[in-house]
Amino acid sequence: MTLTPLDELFLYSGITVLVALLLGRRLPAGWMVTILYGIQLLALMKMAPLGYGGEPISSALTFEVMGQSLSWRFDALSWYFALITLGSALLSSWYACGEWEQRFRQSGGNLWLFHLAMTLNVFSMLILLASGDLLSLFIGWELVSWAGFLLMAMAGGVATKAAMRYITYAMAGAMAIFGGIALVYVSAGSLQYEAILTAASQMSTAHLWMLVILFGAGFGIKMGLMPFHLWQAPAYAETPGPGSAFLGAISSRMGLFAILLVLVKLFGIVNIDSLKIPFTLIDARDLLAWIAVFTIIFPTFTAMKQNDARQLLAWHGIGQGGYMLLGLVVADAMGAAGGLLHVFNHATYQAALFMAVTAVIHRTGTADLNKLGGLVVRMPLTFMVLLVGIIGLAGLPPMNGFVSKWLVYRSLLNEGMPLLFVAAVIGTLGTILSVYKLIHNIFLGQLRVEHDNVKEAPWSMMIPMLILTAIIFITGLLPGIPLAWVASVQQAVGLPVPDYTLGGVESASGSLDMIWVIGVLFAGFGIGALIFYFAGGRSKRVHQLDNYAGGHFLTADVRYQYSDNFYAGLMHLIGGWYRGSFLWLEQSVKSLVEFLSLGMQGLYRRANAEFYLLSTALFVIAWVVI
Amino acid sequence: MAPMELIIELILMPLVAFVVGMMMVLMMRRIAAKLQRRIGPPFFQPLYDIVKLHSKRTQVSHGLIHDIGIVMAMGGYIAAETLLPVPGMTGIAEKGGIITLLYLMMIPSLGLALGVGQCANPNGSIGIARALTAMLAYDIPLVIVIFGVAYAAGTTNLVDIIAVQQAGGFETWGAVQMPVLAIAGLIAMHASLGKQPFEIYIAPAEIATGPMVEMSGKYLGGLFVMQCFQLYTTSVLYVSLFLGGGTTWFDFLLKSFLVLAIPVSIAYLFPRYRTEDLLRLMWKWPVMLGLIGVAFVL
Amino acid sequence: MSQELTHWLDDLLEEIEGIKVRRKSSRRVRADVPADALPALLELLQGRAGYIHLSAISCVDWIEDDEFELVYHVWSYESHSLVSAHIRIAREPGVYLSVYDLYQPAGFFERDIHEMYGIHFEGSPNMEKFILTEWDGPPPMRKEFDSEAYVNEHLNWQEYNPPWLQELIAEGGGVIIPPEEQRFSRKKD
Amino acid sequence: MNSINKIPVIEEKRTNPLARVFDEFVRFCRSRSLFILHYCTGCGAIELPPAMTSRFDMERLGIQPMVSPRQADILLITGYVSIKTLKRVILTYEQMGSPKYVIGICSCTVNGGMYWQSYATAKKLDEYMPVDLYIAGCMPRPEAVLAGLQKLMDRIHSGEANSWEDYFRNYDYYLGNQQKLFGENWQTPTDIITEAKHYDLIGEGTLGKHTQILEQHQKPLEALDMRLGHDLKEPTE
Repeated sequence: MTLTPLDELFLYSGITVLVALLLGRRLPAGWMVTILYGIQLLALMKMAPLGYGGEPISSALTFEVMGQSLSWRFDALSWYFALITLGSALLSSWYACGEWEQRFRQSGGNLWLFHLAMTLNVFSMLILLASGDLLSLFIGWELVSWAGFLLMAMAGGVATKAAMRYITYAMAGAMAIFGGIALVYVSAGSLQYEAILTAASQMSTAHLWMLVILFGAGFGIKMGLMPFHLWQAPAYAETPGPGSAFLGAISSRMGLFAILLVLVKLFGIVNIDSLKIPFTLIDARDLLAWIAVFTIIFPTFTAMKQNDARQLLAWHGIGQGGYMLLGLVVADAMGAAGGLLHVFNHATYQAALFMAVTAVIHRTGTADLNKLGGLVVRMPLTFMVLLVGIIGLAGLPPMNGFVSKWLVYRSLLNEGMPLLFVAAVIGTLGTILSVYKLIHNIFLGQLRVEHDNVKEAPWSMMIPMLILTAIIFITGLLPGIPLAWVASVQQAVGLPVPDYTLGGVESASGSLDMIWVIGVLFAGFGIGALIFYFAGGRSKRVHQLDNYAGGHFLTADVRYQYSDNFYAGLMHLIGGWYRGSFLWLEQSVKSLVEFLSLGMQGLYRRANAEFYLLSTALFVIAWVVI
Repeated sequence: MAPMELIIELILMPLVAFVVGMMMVLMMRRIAAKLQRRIGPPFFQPLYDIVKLHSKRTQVSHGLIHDIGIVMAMGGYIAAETLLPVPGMTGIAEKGGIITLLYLMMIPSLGLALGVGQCANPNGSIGIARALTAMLAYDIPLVIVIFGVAYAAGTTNLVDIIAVQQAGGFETWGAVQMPVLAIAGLIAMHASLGKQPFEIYIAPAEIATGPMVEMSGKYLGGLFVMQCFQLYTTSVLYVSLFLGGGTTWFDFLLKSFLVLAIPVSIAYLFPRYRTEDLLRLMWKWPVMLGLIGVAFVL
Repeated sequence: MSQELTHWLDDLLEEIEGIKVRRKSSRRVRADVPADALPALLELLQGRAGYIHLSAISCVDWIEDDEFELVYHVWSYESHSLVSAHIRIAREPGVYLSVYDLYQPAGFFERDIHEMYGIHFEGSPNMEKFILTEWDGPPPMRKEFDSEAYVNEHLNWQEYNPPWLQELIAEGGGVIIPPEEQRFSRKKD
Repeated sequence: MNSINKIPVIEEKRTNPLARVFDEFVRFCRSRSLFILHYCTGCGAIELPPAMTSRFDMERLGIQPMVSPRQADILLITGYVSIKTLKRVILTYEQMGSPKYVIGICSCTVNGGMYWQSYATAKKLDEYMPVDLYIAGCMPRPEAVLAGLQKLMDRIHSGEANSWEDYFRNYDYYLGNQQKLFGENWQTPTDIITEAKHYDLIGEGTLGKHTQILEQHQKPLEALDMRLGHDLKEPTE
C-alpha cells in the first residue's frame, strides 16, 4: 500500500496527537507540537496543486460498513479549509509556546489537556474536511464536536458551563444531521456524493425542504447561525487564549464547509432556489440569505454592548460568519468568491485579534474594557496588531477584510438585493463602532497608574501575531493570492468563478484593484506626513495630565477616561431593543425539557439525573426539529 | 493613459480639491454670516486660518498616534480625491469605484478617531463616540441611495455613472431620473457634513468641540485642511451621482457650490439635535425615501 | 387658620426656658434664646411643629459686645412660616454645637461660617476649607480683619490714569470722587 | 507702569529677501486669523456677544470664538480675577499654543477695579502672565473691544506682540508672583521650563530662585514615551 499525500497528512496529524498525549506533560511539548503542525502544513503543501485546480487526491484508507463504503479524499475545498486550519493551529500553538505556557501552568492550567485538545481538534477537522461521503462526514462532524468541547471545557467553571451548553446544541445539531442523512439514504439509496448529486435533481419539493431544514439547522448550529448562536460567544471567550484564537479563526467555519458541501455542492443552489415558501414571495435561498443577514446584524450589535474584550470578539466571530453565508447564498461569481475569501480573511484577523487581546490579558491580567486604557505607549506592537486586525474586521481598506466584503457588496448590488445590501452595510457600520470601542478602551485614552510598568508582549507571542499582521496586509494588497485558491474551490463546488487579478477583480460593471487603491492611499499618507511634519512647527510631547479639563488641575489619581456606556446616545435609542428574546426562547425550551425530564426521572427513578436530562433534551430537540 | 499624465492627474486632483474646498469653506462661512446679517470673513480667510495654524510656534502632541492620526486624516482624503473624477481627469476612479470610495472616506475618520483617542481627553472620546454614532445614522440612507444609483447605472464605476447621466443631457441626470433618491441623498449628505442641526460631535458648548479639544497648532490646521476636503468630496460626490458630474469646469464647480449651498443654508437656521433624535430622524425619513426610490429603480 | 397655628406655636415655644418671641409679621417669628437652649428649640420646631427645612444659618460679628450672633432660619412647609432663632455666643473661644444631627444641611452652613468667622462647631462632620481653598489668612469676615490693609500688604496695585483720561478730566468730564467722599482712603500717607 | 513697555521687542528679520516676504506673509496671516478663548470671569463677558454678532461682527476681522485653550490664540479675560480663578487662568494660558496673546478687558484686570480692596481678587493681571493689551472700562463697549482687538492685530502684524515669549524668557518672575499668592507648592500640570528648553526659548530670567523651589517638589511630568518595555526592570511581585 502506498501512502498518498493525504495519508501522509493524516499520519503526521495522528503523530501530533500521540505526541501531545504521551509527551504533553513535559515542557517542550508546545514546541514539539508546533513543529509537528509545521510538518503537517508542509504535507499539505505537497497537495498545493489542489489550490490551483488540481485533481482530488484520495486516501488509501477505505472501509465497508453496512454496505456503505467509507472513503476520504481531498479536493480544492478541503485543501482551502485545511490550509486555514493548519495555519491557525500552527500560529496559535506557536503563540502558546514560551511565556504564555509557563504562566498558564503556574496559574494551575492543564497544559497537557490543552495541547491534546488542540491536536485532537486539528486531527478531527482534517478528517471532517477529507470526508468522501456523508457517513464519513458525520463521523468527522462528531469528532469535531467533541474535540471542540474538550478545548472549550478545559478551563473549568464558567467555561465548562458554556461548553455544556455548546455540546447540548451540538448534539441537537448532530441529531438533525443524522436525520438528514437517513432521509438522503432513503431517497438516494446511497451516501456517496455522486449518487446524491444525481438524486438531488429528482427529489420532491417536500423532500428537499426537509433536507435543507435538517442540514441547514444541523450545520448552522456549528456556525452559530441565528437563532442557534447563543452558545458560541461564551464558549469561545472562555477558552484559554491561544485556544480561543484557534477556535475563533476556524472552528465554526466547519459548519460553513459542511453547508457548502451538502447544500451548495450536492443539492445545488438552483434546486434550493426553487423551494418557494407558500403565500410569501421568498424561497429557501432567500430564507438562508435573511438568516445570514440577521446573523450579521444581531450578534454585531450584541458585541457592541460587551464589556469584555474576548466576548466582544467572539460575538463578532458569529456576525462575520453571516457575511460568508450571505456571499455563498447569493452564489454568483463575486458573492461566492467574497464569502469564501472571507473565511480566509476572517481566520487571519480573528486569530490576530484574539492573540492581541490575550497578550493584553497576559500583561495586565484583565480583559475588562473598563479597567484598561492608554496601553499604546506600553504595548505599541500589540496595538499595531490589534489595529490591523480591527481594520480587517471592520472591512476598511487597506486590509484584507475589505476585499471580501467588497465582493459580497458587489454581488448584492449586481443581483439587485437592496435590503440585504443595506443590512450587510449596517453590520459593517456596527462593527466599526464596536471595534473602535475595543481599541479605544484598551489602548487609547489615559494610562492607568497600575499599568505604568506594563511591558510589551514577549517575542514568543509577538512573532505569530506579526506574521498574521503581515498576512492580513499582504492579502489585502494582493488579494489575487487567496482568490486563486478560492477560484479553484468555486470550480470544485460548481459555482461560477470571477475574473480575478493579482490586485483584485476585473468586471465590466466596476472592478477593484487593491494595488492601486493601497498605493494611492499610502501616497496620500506620505503627502499628509510631509505637510504635517514639514509645513508645521515643532511640537512637544506632553504628559497625559497636561490636558484640557476646563481649567481643572488633573492629578494621577483622577480617572480621566471615557469608557463605560461608550455609545450612550445610540443606546438611548436602541438600548430598549435588546430584549434578550433568544435567551428567552432558549430558556423556555430548556424549561420544557426540564419539565419533561422530571417526568422521565419520576418514571425511571434514576440517580444519574444529569445524564438523562441531557439525553432527553437532545431527543426532544431533535424531535422538535424533525 | 500615459503614466506621466496619470501622475500629473494624481497630483492635480487633490490640489484642486483643496483649493476648491477652501472656497467652499469660505462660502459656508459667508452664507452663515449673511443669514445672521453679518458681513462675514474676507475672501482669503480659510487660507489665513490654515497658514496661521501651521505657523504656530508651540503645540502639544500626546504621542505618536496623535501625530499619525492627523496624517491619516489628511492623507486618507488626499487619496480619496483621486478616486473622484472631475472634468478631464479620472485619476484611478476606474480601479476602485464608488464602494471603495465610500470606505476610503472612512479612513480619515478612523485616523482622527485614533489620534483623538490618544489625547486621553474624555471630551474627545465622547466626540468620537458621537461621530461614529452619527456615521451609523447617515450612512444607512447614504448606502441605500448609492445602491439605487449604482443599480440604475448598472455599474459601480463613477466614470461610467457620470457618462450614463451625461448621455442624454438634462433628462438623464440622476436627480431627474430618480428624484426621490436625490432628496434622500441630500438629507444624508447634509448629516454627513456634520453641520447644524446634526453637529452632535462638535457641540462646542457641551463637549468643547469634541474631537478637536486637544488639537493645537498644526494639528488643528490638519483638521482644517481635512474639512476643506470633506466639503469638496461630499458635494462632488453628490454632483457625480445625481447632477451628471461636469462636462466643463465651469458647470462642474457651479453645481458643486450650489449643491453645498443647500444644506449650508438650512444648517444655520437650526439648533442642534440630540444624538438619539438624529438617529431617529435619519433612520426614518431618508431611509424611507431611499427605499421608495430604490423600489422605483428596481 | 394661620392664626390658630401661630397661637399653637406660641404655646409650644413657651416650653423653652428664657425664650423671647417676637412676631415680625404673620409669617415670620423671631425667637431669641440662650445659646444652650437652641438645640432644644430646634428639636421642638422640627419634631413637633413641622419646621423641617433649615434654610440658612447666618452669623453676625458684634465686635463691641465681643459676641457672635448666630441665626438659624427654619421653615415650615405646612404653615408656610419662618422661625429665626437667634443666639449669642462669646467671640472667644468661638465654639458652638453643631446641629448637623438635626438638620443635615447645617454641615455646609457651619463649614462656611467656620471658614468666614472662625467659629468652631463641635460635631460638625467637616470643618475643612470650603470656598476659600486658596486662603490661609485669618477668617476674612471677622470685623477685626482689615481687608484693605491685607490687600496693601499682599498685593500690588497700579494706578490707571492714561493721558486720554487726564485730558477728559481737564475738560471737565469724567467722574471724580473727592477724597473726603471716599469711604476708605487707600493712601493713608 | 505699563507692563508691555518692559518687554523688549526682539527683532528677528532674516536677511534672505524671500524669507522676509515669507515671514511678512506669516505675520499677516497670524494677524488676520485670531481665535479667541473668552475666559468669562466677570461682567465684561456680556459685551462680547454684541461684538461677535450682527452689529459689530468680529468675523470680518478674522476673529472667531473657540472653546478649548489648545485652539485659541487670544485669551480674553473679561472681568475680575479672583485668586481661585487666577490658578485656572494661568493653567489655561499655559495650555495655549504660542504665539498667544492676553487681553485684559474691564478695569478689574488692570487694578482690581471696584474690587480694589477685596482680599480675594488679584489686582494686576500682568504680574502673573504677560498681558498684551488692557481694554479699560467698566465695562468697555463693543467698539472699545474691537478697537483694542484691531490694535492687537496691528501689533501682531508689525511683530511687536511677542509678549508670550516673555513668559518663557522671564518665567522666574511670573512664577515668583504666582508662588507669592498660591504658596510654594504651586505647580500646574504643564511644564514651562522643559517647554522653554524644547522650543529654544530659554532666556536669562527663565530660571531663578523661584524655579528652583518649583523643581524641588515638582512631580515628574515627562511624556509617556512609547516603549517596547524590554529594558524595564522586572515589576516587583
